[in-house]
Amino acid sequence: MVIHRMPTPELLRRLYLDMLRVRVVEERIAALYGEQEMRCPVHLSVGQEGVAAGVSAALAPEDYVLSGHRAHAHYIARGGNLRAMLAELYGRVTGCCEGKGGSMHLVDPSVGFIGAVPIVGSTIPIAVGTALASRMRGEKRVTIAYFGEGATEEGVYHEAMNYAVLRKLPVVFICENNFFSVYSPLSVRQPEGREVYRLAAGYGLETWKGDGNDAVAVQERAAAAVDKARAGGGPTFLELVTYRWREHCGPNYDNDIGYRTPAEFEEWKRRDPLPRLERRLLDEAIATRADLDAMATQVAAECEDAVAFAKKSPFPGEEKLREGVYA
Amino acid sequence: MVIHRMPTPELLRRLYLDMLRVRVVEERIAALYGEQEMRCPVHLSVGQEGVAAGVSAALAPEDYVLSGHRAHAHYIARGGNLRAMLAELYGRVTGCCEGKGGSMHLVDPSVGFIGAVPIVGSTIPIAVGTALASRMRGEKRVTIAYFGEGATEEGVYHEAMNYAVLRKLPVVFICENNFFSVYSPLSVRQPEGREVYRLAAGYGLETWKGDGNDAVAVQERAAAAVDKARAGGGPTFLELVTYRWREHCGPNYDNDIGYRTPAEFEEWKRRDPLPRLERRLLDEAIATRADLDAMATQVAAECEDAVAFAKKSPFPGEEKLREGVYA
Amino acid sequence: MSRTLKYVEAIREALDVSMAKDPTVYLMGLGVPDPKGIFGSTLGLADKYGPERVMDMPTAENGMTGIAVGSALVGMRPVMCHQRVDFALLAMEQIVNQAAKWHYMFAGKGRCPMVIRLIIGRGWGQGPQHSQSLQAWFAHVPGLKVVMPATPYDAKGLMVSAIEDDNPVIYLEHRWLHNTFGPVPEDIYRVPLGKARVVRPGKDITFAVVSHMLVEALQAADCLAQAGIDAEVVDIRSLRPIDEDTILGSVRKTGHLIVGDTGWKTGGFAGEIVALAAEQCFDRLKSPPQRLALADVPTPSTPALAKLCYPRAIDMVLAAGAALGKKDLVLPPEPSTPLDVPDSRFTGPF
Amino acid sequence: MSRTLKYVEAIREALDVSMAKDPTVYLMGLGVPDPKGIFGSTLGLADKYGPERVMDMPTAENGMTGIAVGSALVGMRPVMCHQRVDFALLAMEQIVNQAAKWHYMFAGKGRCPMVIRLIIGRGWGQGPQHSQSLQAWFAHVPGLKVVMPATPYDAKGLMVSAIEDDNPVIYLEHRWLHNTFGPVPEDIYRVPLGKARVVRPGKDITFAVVSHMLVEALQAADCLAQAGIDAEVVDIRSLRPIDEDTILGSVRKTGHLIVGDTGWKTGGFAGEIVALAAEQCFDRLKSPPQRLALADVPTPSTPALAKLCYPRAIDMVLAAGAALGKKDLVLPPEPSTPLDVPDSRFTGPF
Ligand SMILES: Cc1ncc(C[n+]2csc(CCOP(=O)(O)OP(=O)(O)O)c2C)c(N)n1
Ligand SMILES: Cc1ncc(C[n+]2csc(CCOP(=O)(O)OP(=O)(O)O)c2C)c(N)n1
Ligand SMILES: [Mg+2]
Ligand SMILES: [Mg+2]
Repeated sequence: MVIHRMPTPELLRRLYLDMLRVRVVEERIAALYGEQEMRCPVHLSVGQEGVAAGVSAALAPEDYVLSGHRAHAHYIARGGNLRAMLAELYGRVTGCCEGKGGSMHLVDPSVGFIGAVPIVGSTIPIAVGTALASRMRGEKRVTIAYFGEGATEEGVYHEAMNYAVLRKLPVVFICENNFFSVYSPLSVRQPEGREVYRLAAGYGLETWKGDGNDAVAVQERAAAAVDKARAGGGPTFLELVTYRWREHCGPNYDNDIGYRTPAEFEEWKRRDPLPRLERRLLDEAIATRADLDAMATQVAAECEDAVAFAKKSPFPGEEKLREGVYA
Repeated sequence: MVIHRMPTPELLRRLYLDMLRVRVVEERIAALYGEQEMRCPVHLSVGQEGVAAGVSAALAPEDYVLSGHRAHAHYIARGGNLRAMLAELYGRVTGCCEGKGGSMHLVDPSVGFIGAVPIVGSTIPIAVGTALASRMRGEKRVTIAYFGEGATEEGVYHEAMNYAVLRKLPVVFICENNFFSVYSPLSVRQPEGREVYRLAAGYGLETWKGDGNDAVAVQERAAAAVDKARAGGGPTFLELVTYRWREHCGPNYDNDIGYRTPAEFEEWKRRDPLPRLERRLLDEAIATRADLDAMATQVAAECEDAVAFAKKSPFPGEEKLREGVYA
Repeated sequence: MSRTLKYVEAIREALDVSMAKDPTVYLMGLGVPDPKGIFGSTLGLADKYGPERVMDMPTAENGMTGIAVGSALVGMRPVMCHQRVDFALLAMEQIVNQAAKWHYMFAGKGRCPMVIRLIIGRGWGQGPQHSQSLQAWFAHVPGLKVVMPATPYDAKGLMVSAIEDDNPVIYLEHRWLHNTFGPVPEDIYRVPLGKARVVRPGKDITFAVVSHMLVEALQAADCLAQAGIDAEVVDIRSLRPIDEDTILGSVRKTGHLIVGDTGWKTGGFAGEIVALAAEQCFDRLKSPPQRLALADVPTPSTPALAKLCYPRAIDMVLAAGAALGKKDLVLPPEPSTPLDVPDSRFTGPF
Repeated sequence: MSRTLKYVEAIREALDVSMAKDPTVYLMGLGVPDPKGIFGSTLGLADKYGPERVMDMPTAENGMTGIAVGSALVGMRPVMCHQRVDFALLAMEQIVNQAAKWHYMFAGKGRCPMVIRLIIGRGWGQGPQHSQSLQAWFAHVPGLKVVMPATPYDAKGLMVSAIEDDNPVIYLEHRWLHNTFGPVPEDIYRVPLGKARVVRPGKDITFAVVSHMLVEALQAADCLAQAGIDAEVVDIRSLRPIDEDTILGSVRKTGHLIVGDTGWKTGGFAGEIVALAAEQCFDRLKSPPQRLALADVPTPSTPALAKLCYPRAIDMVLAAGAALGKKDLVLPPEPSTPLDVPDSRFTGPF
């Protein structure tokens, strides 16, 4: 049950700014990747910004977030340190993992971003575990588990869902359905017509399927789910349909290699989450063109600052190699 | 969609005989176990005979069967060699695994009993794999995957279900819900009120929940499912409610140790699948008391023969130890 | 004050004191609160600490291990239990990719203080899928700590240390040790992770052993003593990090090494000890080091074959004799109980 | 007729000829029929053999491995592929409890002829969860066969043998070998499982290596030759069953052993080789055997640290020098490409 509230102007501006920040950073990474200084795999979130922005805007500072290989947007929208992220991609000691993780391992405990790792599905039970801890300690925290529709094929997803529902844990499952697991379409992985959120509903929790490119709708649903979880109402599952624009891993477009059509891509480009909200901001006079320009300038500056910081940061020294295998 | 057919007298007699055979053998094992000559764990099927009898009567000779730790009933009702089973429990070289497996590893390829192993859930994907092979070869075989409700908590169950439905494979999932995984009740494992078969239905296949102690009903549903699978209609999931009478593992009763009540057990004893069918056989004059006595005598003789065979069989010689690690 | 306790009682005491002093410690595992209480090792704890801290779980090893990992990352100290190592094969991803690496790969921004109890089965026909002894796997993984307590004293002391440690600790219990007795202090105490123990000092030959092989080694040492051979028995206890000083110190002293392992020989943990000795004590070795380990087959169920899989005291005596070129040996008596049970009280089924 | 082919092309050819001759052979794995075709090794096969024999799959490693096992038990010959060993951690239960044991534990009444291709990642920041090299785990398990082809010739020949073998064969491919070239006969041929290969005969010291370490060992041997040291390079190739005769024969001849491994040192496969040598060639060893293996840490992503993890030719030269007490060594030149790529054509990301 969701009570529709009018989003505040602040919220709409925030959603836009967060999406813009993700977009700008990701596009910048794509542009710089060819320099071969970011020497790690990158799974870009371009096109999928709506989910991260909407969900992040629904969270309280104390909440936890876990993610997978495609985590940039989740980290950025959650307010993860941008310098530390870029430095991590550049393999520098100032990176969030001191260079040990690379793009696929983002972390920022200061904003409750507990971690992202690239083994598909593995952070789903881990997220449920942080929710269990919150419950055991009587805290009011909520955990977000971000994952792709591919991850719902892993057994561990099933195990984690069952337990979250069994114990009514404060966790919200955010499934970004972008139709592909690498280059494998849904048709070779899941029965046709069987919706991801419907299978999830079988576990006995509230589910919703919606447009992941509508950040406002995502925020509304995510907020309802988070509030419910915080109030002890247990987990919710949101399937958010979206589309990755660039190749599965790397900086390029790959609509030509044969696993999907340029037409499909163009169709999704038309559903770009950013212009959509931009129009609304302008139409409803929540922001002026000048405001938007200012945001663009701000975000570009943040991005350049982070890149510059990363590029001038030192690499970890040899002493770091053996450090920290054990706590 | 099931068309209700009147079961033939032959079928009813067969169901009774199969249940009786399981019951007699299992009780005999329980009685003999204290001699400490069967030196392996045994998970007895007493009380659960209805499922095995009903399902087995629905199968064609070429069909495949896979099972788990509680496999005696499945093996016996399928027509697995009784001498080889008992000899296996006695650790003899004449056992179906030459003593290498023990009670938890039953096999009889001559009747399509591909194997049973005690890692919970593991034969579910294996069963789906045999069905995939049948499909690839254009055969009309159906595979039965037997497992307990505990196994539906394993991720691998989920992975196997998804694939079976995706590929519409000729496999029938038989879930014996006896409420416990060892001594852990359903309440600590699955959300209250969420039925096993309903979660299964989410995968997009036909499901049915029924009384596992009604062998006739089980046979009817299993036959429909098997026929459907054989005709290319894909998998079916049957949840069959039943109850194990004796301890999880071993020969004794354990209703006193605290995980369930003697009253619950007594209630289930009243639902014993055998007297129920016995009454019907007598009421409908399908068998006389003398017929039933003859069956009892026959089964007792088979059982004693198997025990005697096992007891007088030799143990495997030392040369068997290193034999067969590789094919 | 020290009493004689069973190994499982020592574990239970360690869990009890740890839970009493630290509210973040909790237990989870299939059957942990059930009437059998993991072979007795958790009995009574559910009553004392309640179902929120002594938890049963669904039959879902990988997911539940991940859930324990998640809770640990935010400050809890789970003690997870899988009743057989074999079942934990389902949980390798969470143990090896996640628990073991989180601290390092996030440069210290996450830590995973948890204990994973894994029980090694043996005897009474456990068979190929209920008696694997996979310590070699865990000992290979940076980020894991691995212990195999062999006595009640160590069972308690290592459990307390494992729970207090800020890393994932694999705690491997041999089913045949569960009902062994030994002195256990009442108070809380710690046996440090990473330290081997010279259980029996000697000068002629080194037995470096893990887990239940300690029982065999001590019996072998007694027999050897009767033949005038003074064997030193080192209980490795901690497989990762490993106490090279103690183990190799003994090898340097005696010049002869026999490793006793409960796992398969080929590619097993015993090979690591032999390799360390060969690399680091090359000049001091007077005979080829030997490995006595589990037969390289899926362990069969029937007692007739299973008994051939496990190295025993007699094998250790013979190996020592071979190393030292001694022929007149005193062999241990044939055991009076069947070889597929730890003692005569054991009547199956698990 | 032999041509020069890439390692991945050699694999593809092996798959192709095997599928052409035996209709029970099929391929399964996430991405197997996709436009990248497992780094090129399956390209074109879906077109040729159709989607029923060249199958994609859900992201579900354990279940899909079990499904492949099931099909094998009734007569199919699946070639399963997981794009990283690390992902296969999810499938350990099916591989180790089931595939490896089915034949033995059912006394020959089931057999599991299947190949599991596992790719070992390295470089370009793959990081802690995409570059593990867990051959030690597989080599420890009775019932599995384990190969690590190091050349295109062996890639094809071992794949054909693996597919024809009636047992589960773990086929470990190093990502850095995928684009290496070598002569490959056009016809079908087999490289037997269980046989090592003396790649470069020599008399002074033995390099026993696996997988990509062959590249390093050959370079090291060249350098040593320039300093008058004649190194014998043995490509172990088959880790289980292991060719003790060839490997230990070389050690007996040279008296010096250096093992090169792509996996972690502690508890790793190199230790098994050292242990075998110490046990069986004790009297012939003239210097302590040495292990050159992956650094005992979760392999970090940044090239600045990753480069410190991998033993290289220079390390092998220095180790040989130490073993032989030789100081005036010729060291290999610093590589002209960065240390986190196999060659200059490699520009990431996987
Ligand atoms: C357990 C595991 N299997 C396979 C992979 C390889 N892999 C990396 S990303 C990815 C795609 C997963 O798809 P999805 O969850 O839908 O996420 P998306 O990439 O679409 O965002 C896969 C299969 C992996 N990292 N982990
Ligand atoms: C993977 C795994 N986890 C745990 C066990 C221990 N175990 C043996 S039987 C069993 C009960 C499983 O319950 P269910 O599937 O309902 O079968 P039932 O015993 O009730 O017939 C368990 C948990 C196991 N054998 N395998
Ligand atoms: Mg996707
Ligand atoms: Mg049950």
